[in-house]
Amino acid sequence: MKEYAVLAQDHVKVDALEKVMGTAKYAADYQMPNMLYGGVFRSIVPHAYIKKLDLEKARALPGVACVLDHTAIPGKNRFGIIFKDEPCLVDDKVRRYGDAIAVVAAETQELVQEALDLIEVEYEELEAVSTFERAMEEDSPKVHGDTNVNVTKHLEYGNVDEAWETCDVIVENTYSTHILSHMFIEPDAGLAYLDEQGIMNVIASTQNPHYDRNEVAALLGVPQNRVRVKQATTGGGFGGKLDISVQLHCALLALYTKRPVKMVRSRTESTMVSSKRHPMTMKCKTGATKDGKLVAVDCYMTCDAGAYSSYAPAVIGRAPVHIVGPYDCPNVRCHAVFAYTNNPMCGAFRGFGVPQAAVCHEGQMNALAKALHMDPLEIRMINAHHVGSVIPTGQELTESVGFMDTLKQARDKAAEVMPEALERLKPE
Amino acid sequence: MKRRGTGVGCMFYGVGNTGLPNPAAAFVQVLGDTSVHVTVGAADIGQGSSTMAASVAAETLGLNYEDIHVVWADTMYAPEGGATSASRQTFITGNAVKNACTQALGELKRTASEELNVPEEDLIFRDREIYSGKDDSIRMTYPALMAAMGKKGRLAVGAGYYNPKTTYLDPKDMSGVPYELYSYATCILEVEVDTDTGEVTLLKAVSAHDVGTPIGIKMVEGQIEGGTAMGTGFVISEKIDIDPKTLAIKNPTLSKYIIETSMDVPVVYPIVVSSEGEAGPFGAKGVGEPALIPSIPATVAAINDALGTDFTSTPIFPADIVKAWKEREAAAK
Amino acid sequence: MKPFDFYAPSTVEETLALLDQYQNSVALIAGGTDLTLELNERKASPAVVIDLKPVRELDYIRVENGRFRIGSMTTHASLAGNEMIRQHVRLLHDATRQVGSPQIRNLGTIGGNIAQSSVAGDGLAACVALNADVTLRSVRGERTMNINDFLTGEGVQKRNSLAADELLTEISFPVPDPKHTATAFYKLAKRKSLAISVIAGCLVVTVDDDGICTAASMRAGALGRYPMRFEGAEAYLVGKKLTYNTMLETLPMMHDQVLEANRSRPWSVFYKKEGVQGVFKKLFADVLGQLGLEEVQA
Amino acid sequence: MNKITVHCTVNHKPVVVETEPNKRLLDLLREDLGLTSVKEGCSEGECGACTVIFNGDPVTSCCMLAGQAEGADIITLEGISVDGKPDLVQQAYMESGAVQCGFCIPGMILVTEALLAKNPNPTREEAKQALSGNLCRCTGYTKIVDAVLLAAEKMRGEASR
Repeated sequence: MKEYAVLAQDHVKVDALEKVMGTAKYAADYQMPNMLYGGVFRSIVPHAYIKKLDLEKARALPGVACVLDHTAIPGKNRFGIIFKDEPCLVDDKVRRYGDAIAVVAAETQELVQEALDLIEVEYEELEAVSTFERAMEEDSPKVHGDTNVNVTKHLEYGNVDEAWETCDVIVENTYSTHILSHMFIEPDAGLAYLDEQGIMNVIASTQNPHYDRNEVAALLGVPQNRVRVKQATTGGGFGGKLDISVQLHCALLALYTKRPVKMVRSRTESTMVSSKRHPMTMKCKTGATKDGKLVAVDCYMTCDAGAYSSYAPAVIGRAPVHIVGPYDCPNVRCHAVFAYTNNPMCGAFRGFGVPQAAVCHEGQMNALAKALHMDPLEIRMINAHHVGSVIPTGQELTESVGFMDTLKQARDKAAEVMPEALERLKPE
Repeated sequence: MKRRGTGVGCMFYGVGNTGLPNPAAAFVQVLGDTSVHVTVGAADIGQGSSTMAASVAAETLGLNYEDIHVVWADTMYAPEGGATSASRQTFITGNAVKNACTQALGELKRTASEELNVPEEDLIFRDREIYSGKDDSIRMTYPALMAAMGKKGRLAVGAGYYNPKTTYLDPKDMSGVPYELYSYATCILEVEVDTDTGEVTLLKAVSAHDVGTPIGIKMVEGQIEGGTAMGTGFVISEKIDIDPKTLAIKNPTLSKYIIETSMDVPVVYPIVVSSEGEAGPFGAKGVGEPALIPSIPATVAAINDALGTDFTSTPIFPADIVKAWKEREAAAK
Repeated sequence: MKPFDFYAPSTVEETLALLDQYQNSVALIAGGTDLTLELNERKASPAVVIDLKPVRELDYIRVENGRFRIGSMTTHASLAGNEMIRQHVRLLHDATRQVGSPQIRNLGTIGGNIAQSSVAGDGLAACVALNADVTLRSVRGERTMNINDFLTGEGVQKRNSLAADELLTEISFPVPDPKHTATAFYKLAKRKSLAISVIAGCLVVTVDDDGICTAASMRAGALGRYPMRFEGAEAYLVGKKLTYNTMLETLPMMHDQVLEANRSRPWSVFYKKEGVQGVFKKLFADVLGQLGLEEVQA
Repeated sequence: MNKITVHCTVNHKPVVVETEPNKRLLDLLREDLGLTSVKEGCSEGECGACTVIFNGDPVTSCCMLAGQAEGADIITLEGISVDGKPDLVQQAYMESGAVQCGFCIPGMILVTEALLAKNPNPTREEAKQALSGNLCRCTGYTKIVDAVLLAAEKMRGEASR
């Protein structure tokens, strides 16, 4: 590594001082004069038409500034990072437990709760689609439009079907990973207000302020330069604060009340409606020569993506590219199908499908090592990416491929700090 | 009975969005007193993108880290930063900052060249000084340079952006260039499994990460340590439970969704590996997500090694372990 | 949080008078680690909340006439940090030092834990295994009863004997004879701190000079509404020379009993019935080591 | 509902505040007193972000009612710094790279202060124990434990001077 004047050493992070002093302002810490509190009335059924929605009792409660449903939205009522398939407030049907149906702004948080308790709704319940398998059946209810297929991808490289003949060993396994939550320690929060120039200001806990700005502008039907989104100090995200949380609801309430509106989600609400990690099933067949050289990988990948797309198209685009792992393999196929269901929405979560893919490709490497009586580190070294490797999209890697060094340095460090553990890896 | 096991987990990770444009931009101005404003769109969620921006700006401009003030993630002032996702901000916003600083350096170099009588290409900007790479006795301080800039009515400003060199992927077979660069990692992890209760104790984890050039060593280590905690928890304790009727999340609280405490995490030995490349700013790559990934398969493998099982699904909870061990014992008989 | 009036009396007398006055509409804060959350989630809406923290006379740990006497407002942290408890009642020491978190242990009290009578109360399970007595007071007078009877009583909250006007003031049990009695606790949980017990294993055994078991108390919290008693296993051990192998012979009984009691919970019964054996193996090894009878790795 | 008047010491200054009893100590500190370093992460005493030092001991302020502050000595992160500058513990957190998103940091620092007041020379294991009621999702705790040990070292250095 080159000698740097500033890099590759340790400086106190630019935000460390305000964070250790307790002065860093997270979204919930903002207070403004004349500020209202906001809250969301949410569905407690997973799939239903709304037959009746009665907001009048809530509106009549003293101290309630406004109660709004989808009819109040001046602009677009569909958002989403890739596909615009999620409503700000439900207008056609409920697609998951926790869908936002109405929003309330009131003088105190306690009043918000009381107003929410006064909202009455009648549902016409539909069969809820709760598994990938059911989603793919012809007679299943459709969560969006006329198919439950959210996205499919197909990666094809080399000639997988012909490659099996040249393999000395083939391992075949089905891997599945589960649905997880980011559990950032700061629950989602934000506030919105119209400034003296009539610009809608949103201060929020977010990973994605420019995207937020564009969605707020679309919701309100105003130019993007009439909306300002400022990221508050954000208490972790891990992908869970890439989607819209309170930004749209706060802005809508601020628009109608002409007062600042703050929303702070409870832990429960935050976890309930923010995105989750995609659970995946990967049926994978991997072949190698007796020397441990990978010859072919064929994987069929399915996923229940939940009620809305969120980052599913990004996850399904990334996972197949990474399905072999950091190894050379001349023949690869990966077919992936993600489906809509009425389950919690899955989205971006640290790794975008690569953690799931890694459970599969590393499981297969270990299975090969076992079948060939090889050290799991050795089989990885034999196949490791290097400058000049070609990945299954046909891209040649031309620089900065430090994989072998990670293998060697990890092995050497393990020899130093956990020699018995390292010894255990050797084949019997 | 307590049994120990070791697992290996490796990964590679394409930095930035997959086969899609995902640019980010930065603005920079070196002020008259040599302090600097850098403005980026990138949201800093604690991972350190703003610190990264300050570091890259200081390195590029030849100033000190302390000279840089970063404004971030305010759409009123900051240009598009794209999402803080896909481990992309060090690579993409980092390059944007570097490009913006390089633009600002244009006038700085012209002025220094005039003042020192040294060709622009021979000038070195480092540690608040400007000197000739051929004869380092020919030098001037940054304040002197800024004073000269002021006299000549020149401003050191720059706007830069960067979009990774990728292609759209072919819808037929996904061929193309999905990412401009890749990060790599290897984790070796040891666990102790109690076959009677299914409890898993995470002992030690060595996790080596190729980050190209580390922007800050402790920042990279912090990602690896935190990622290892999240990755091991992925396998042994975390899971969203869904009510089969309402499809509501049954455990949305921190008492019921089990993330690791200070008593649960393994001892982590982070290793910062560097590699040579031109794509990232000074060769830097992302580590945010790579930090998480290898410990997941490593934990699965370590449990399998301890028990002689073949778990292929996550999570692996104590009940699964006890069940698998009983089956294994029954089969052995 | 729904509105309520707040009182913070500083003596037992004042507290009892308030309880007498407000009866069913009162909620007592013995630590707040449960009640405050219930109030905040609007799950509880008492008209009156009484904070017991200022009632200092209920915060004590002392030994009198061969019995430990523990005031109900003694925190988990005080119990865990008490040297006499650590030396003589490892069970209670180990149970209280693993409750929740350091912060929760600084707030939560043993009296609160017992009065709450929650399924996974570790302090409660330990006191049950110790066969403790509890003292309840009201303006009507004072009564002391065995904790088992306390738990099966039909009081105001249906979960124990406490009447609407009563205050749990003391927990007491005999000081175990260190030469002949050993106690042990094992918390099986989903993580190593901030954890709710999946199984809270409690064991008290007494042996004579020849190592013959003269008494055994085998309990486990979180396996049923109240800490489960393994009576068959206890009876099996009494009269036998205490060895690891003898103790292991009780495991099938425990397995069957947990299976029987948890049949209605098919998703958890497998782990509970297997886990309880793992937990008790550790407890057996622990007490045998303490008594100097046998060194076992479990 | 009758209002209550709470008399206590907050960050070394006497405070008298009239408030509603149906409020948590957390709300009293954040809303009535504007001490927003006290964070709400879980509302159930689980994450430790709302930790304050209460009569010398760390407690989770979401588990206490406002009225329980009567007569108490309470320290929040705002009461730690010295003349607006970070104290040794805060400096140690900055230097150790212990701060990522920062949401858990107020609780972590207060627990560290309480620990070091009682045990100026903790082992790594004791530091982990002390922090075991504070959840952090970013750091994996390593650098936070490093910070505790560094702070202890700094404080011992200062004491021996």
